[in-house]
Amino acid sequence: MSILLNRDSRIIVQGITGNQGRFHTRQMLAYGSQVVGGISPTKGGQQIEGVPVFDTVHEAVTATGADASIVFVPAPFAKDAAFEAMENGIRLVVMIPEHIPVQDSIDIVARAKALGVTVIGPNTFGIISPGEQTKMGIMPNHIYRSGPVGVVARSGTLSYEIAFSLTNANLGQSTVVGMGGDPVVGQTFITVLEHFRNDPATTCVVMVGEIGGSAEEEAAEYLETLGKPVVAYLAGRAAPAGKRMGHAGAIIERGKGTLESKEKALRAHGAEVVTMPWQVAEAVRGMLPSK
Amino acid sequence: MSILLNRDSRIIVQGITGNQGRFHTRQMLAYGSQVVGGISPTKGGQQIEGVPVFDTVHEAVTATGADASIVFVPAPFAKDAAFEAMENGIRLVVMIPEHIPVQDSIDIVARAKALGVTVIGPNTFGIISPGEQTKMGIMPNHIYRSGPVGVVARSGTLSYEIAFSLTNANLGQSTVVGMGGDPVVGQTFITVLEHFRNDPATTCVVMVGEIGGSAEEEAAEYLETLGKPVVAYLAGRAAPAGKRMGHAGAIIERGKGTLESKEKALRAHGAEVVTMPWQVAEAVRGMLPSK
Amino acid sequence: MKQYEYLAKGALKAYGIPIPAGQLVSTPEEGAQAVASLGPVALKAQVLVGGRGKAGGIRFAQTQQEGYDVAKAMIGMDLKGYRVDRLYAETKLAIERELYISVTTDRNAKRPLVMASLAGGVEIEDVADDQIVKAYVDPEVGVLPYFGREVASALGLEGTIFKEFADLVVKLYRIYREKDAELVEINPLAVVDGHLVAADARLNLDDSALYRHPDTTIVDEGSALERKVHEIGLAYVELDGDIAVMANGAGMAMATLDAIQYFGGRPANFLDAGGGASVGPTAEALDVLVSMKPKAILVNIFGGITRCDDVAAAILQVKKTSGIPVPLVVRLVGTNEQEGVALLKAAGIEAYSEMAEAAEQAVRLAKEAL
Amino acid sequence: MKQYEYLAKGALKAYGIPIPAGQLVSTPEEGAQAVASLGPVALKAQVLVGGRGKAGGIRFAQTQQEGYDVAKAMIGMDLKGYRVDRLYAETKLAIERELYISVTTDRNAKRPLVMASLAGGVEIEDVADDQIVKAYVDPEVGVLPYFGREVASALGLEGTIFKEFADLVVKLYRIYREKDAELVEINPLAVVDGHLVAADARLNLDDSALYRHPDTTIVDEGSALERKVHEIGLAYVELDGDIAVMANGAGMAMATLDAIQYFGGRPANFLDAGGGASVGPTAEALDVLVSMKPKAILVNIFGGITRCDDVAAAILQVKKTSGIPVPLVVRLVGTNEQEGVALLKAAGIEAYSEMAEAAEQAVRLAKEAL
Repeated sequence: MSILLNRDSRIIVQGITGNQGRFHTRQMLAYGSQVVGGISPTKGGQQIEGVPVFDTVHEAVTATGADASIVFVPAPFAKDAAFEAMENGIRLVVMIPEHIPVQDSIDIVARAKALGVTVIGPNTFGIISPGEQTKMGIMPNHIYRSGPVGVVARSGTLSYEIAFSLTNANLGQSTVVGMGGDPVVGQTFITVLEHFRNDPATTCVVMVGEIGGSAEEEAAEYLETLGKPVVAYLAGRAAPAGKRMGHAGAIIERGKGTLESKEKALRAHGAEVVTMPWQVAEAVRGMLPSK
Repeated sequence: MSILLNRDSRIIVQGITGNQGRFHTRQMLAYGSQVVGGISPTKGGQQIEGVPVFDTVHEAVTATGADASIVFVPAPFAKDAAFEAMENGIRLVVMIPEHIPVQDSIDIVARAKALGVTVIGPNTFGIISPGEQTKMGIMPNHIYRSGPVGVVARSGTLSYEIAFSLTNANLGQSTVVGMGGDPVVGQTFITVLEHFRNDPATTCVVMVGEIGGSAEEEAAEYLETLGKPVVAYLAGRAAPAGKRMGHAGAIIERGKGTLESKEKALRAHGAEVVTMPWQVAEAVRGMLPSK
Repeated sequence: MKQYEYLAKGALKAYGIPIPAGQLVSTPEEGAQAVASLGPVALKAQVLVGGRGKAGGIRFAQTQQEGYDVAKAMIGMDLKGYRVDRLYAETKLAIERELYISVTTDRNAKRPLVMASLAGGVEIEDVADDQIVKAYVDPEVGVLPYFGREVASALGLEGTIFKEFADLVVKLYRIYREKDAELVEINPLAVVDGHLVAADARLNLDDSALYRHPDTTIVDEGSALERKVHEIGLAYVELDGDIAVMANGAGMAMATLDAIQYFGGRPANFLDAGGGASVGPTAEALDVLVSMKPKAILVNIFGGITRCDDVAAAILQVKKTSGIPVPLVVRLVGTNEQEGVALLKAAGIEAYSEMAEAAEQAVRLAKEAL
Repeated sequence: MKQYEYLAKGALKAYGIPIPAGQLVSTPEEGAQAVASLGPVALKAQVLVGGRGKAGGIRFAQTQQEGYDVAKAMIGMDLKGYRVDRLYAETKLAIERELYISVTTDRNAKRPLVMASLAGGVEIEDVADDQIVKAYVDPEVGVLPYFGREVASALGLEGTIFKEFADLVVKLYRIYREKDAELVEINPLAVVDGHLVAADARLNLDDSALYRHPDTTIVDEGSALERKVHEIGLAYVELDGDIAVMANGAGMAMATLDAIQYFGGRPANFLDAGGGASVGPTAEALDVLVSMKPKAILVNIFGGITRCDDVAAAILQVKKTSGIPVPLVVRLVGTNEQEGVALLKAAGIEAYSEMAEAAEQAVRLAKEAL
């Protein structure tokens, strides 16, 4: 009924005593997430929103059997937090912070690969599995509903827009994954699509991309293997070359990363590419078997 | 008929154009080793002792299908050479140089573990499989003969002494492995004994140890699993505490690494411990089935 | 953040990579002085544009008088829209060959990438793929000397140049890694007198890592307005249209520009008000948009962390204090939508719930304003 | 190579680890001056022996006169066989608690090991295992801050001390790694005024890595003879017996000592002439042995790389130039054995082929020499 995250996932929150950590712990609990512990050095023994706080991930994992972690610490401490999670057996790490140095992300991603850890982000809104009533992230709870559409996005608010339009059109989601807006992130479209391929609850996938890099082009060929219909919407048609559009990763550099190249590649491998976000829901409806 | 090294091993020599590299390439070829290439940057295209020289391991492996490498470069360049071998697919690396910084050895050994590479040394005389007529190392060719005795040693000349006494007593060797005299080396007695355990050609094992560390103590328990008789001789009975006896690793520190502790542990798990090198051959003879 | 050539070369030098003798020139007098101390020089405009040579940004001077004249002609000139404030004077090189070398981050491989070519001196994008050696770095290993030798070998280099090149790869990677660079490039990497010299250099730093490098010279080539909004801490890019745009989230902001274009309008800017900005910064950002004197303003908010009533409050605050003398279109949905819409309505502003409708209306109003 | 306490503390300080105020004292006057500038001080003998405090190597001075008197008493004193040349004067600390922390290389695990304990102030060998926290470092990851926090947490530390301790682990590992240390230890790691201070420190460096650290202060606590042989580049350890020994290879040299002991003799030294030493150094080493005026000399060679004729030539050279006025026993087998044996025989020296016989004969001759 979901990918990567399900109702059995036992979640800890690194940086639980910060404003963001505390607020989103409350939101996650409200949504149904099984938040079993929080980390905040020298604050072990406290409770935040009823969740026990530990000094270290090691203590938290020992005490709670946690297997997933969401990281809210400031960017300069994010690499440390990610390694702490990974070296202590956490196998799903969601990295919320933005402005993490790229060299740190390179290190995190390389280590994750060596250890077989799934890293979502950095600079992501997280991951939510509506049918399992669980999430690790900062997305608003009310815009999702359970259903057959898998969503994988590079941007946050834009994916909310699209998820909400799907929900309003009665097109619920299996899992929504934010890959993150940074140049180097844990996932690629392909790695997430592979999960959707193996998820029987997902019958159709929405890709939300943008200018910069070539993640969409790389993924295009995989669509043939996916075996499920794909609707793609990419943002940045009006963006000039050489300018960073908010996301560190959203930049057309040296002629690479243009929307044209991405849309062309996706279309060539069978995706239905729409040009405006409000066209996504309609396109998805056309792909689902009518009941 | 051997462990780790056999007649099919395709060997390259890193640092082949140096005095030591050149001399021992000749010796290895004379013994029968299949030396297929040598490495010496900017000297690619030359021939040394009839062996083609390459600028890089990458080129050598591509051209020759080499799977084993012996390193003769000076100690400050040894880490680089070891990594070059390992990252290019070499799976058996013999590190001859002494005085390699311990931090470099730590890095080499950690990487070897990650990649599944067998590192012999550093500060070793190498490995020789008389029955296969092949060797990677600096040991004299004439003192070995083919037979059923596996030898694993921490020191070079002392192991020659013992191997030669075995040979003179008509007790040939399957493979002789020098672990190396440094504090951090690629092998432990246990890892080598595991290979001897699985080698049908080896019916009895000689361990040549010395003071320092606790490699012998760690190995003692494994002797129960080995399932083959073991003769152990350890050097350093007369060595005072706190002094480094030539080998960087041969030092009794803070009460650890004494001969008494090692011999006691080995005896407790069934090894026949002799106190002088000339007693080894006699003890081995007593263990082999009389023909 | 891109660094000027002279800063990039300073970094190379600090890591032991040979660069030509050179000095900064900010006045014609310094142009003459540069020739006096360096001999015949190349005078290179210190601006962050590609193809600088072809655009007239590199000239030569043999004599002190020429140094004065060329510097006088170049300082203050416009190069592809950028004003030239400084020149970098460098000993003229007798170049035998031009190679190429760079270290950058490969986004798909998620690791560092060393690129090298014997075809230096032109933009690497214009070099055929089969003339480029690409070598990915395992970040758990880094770049050891053998890695440099492998690149030198793949290029077919020999002798002294082989060794110098291999050594240079190690140093360039250290710069990339230790300075948190996005790109460090030497192009051309010249062979002069049988030795390698970095004839030109680029160094782009990771903005997110600047906190680790407090001594970095901050280079912001943006417009005055861009710099101002960057100081508020928001992402902002100036465009050439007439509809000012504010949205929350980078993707939403891009999509909003796309929507304006879709309906035939021209966006004036990219502005990401952030995923959870509060009243203050939102009002500040809106103030900037008003100051641009656009034909219309479009505010597109999907309230997730951002609360719609906060956005409404920010709009009303700007309306009250500075005034909003141009047509304003607001799209407001999500968290606390009802409260936000009600606040606006009470002030006579009708909020849209559909992004498409709001974008279309903004384009219509901008056209009417002509 | 062990570093004196004051050098170890200098390293700690350079990495931002708090140490007490202190200064070197080489004269009684400087002892007085130390009290003048630091107030009441501990005066600590700078020698490389353990249990220095119990042996009288640490004394206190409240006044300048005491500083003078104590320094006078301590400088030149003998401490477990070592002459005290220098003292390190340190502000006397009001210690609340004593912890322990060290980073060393674990030979079996083949990786760095951090050891910590709440039971500081005594030798770590004397602390029960269950009072020691051991944490192995993955060399591919190194020590990130979380690692320090895990050690602090395992010790049960809290608040400020937790944070300071966690931070200190990171710094100590950096010293270990960047200085190529075999051991860096703070014991006791004192709590003073609620903060951590390194009250005593040990730093042992890796001899093999000294080439990477050209600024290192070289400390050789060996005897004059040991230093002399180290300068030839050979491994040498002075022992208290009367039979001088030379062998090739460290293991062979150790075994030769063992053999002498086995037959009831007492070896005077450990000397590894190397696996492939040539005539020159072998002769130099033999010269040293002769200079020790032993009761007998035993040369034990298994020629592998070492050629027996080279060894014979070296022996004959020493015999000819300096003379060998004590009984000499040579055991010579292996590469070029016949040539070597013949050379010796021509000079009237009978070579043994069995190590046991040679050792027994050397012991016999030494006893006869009494």
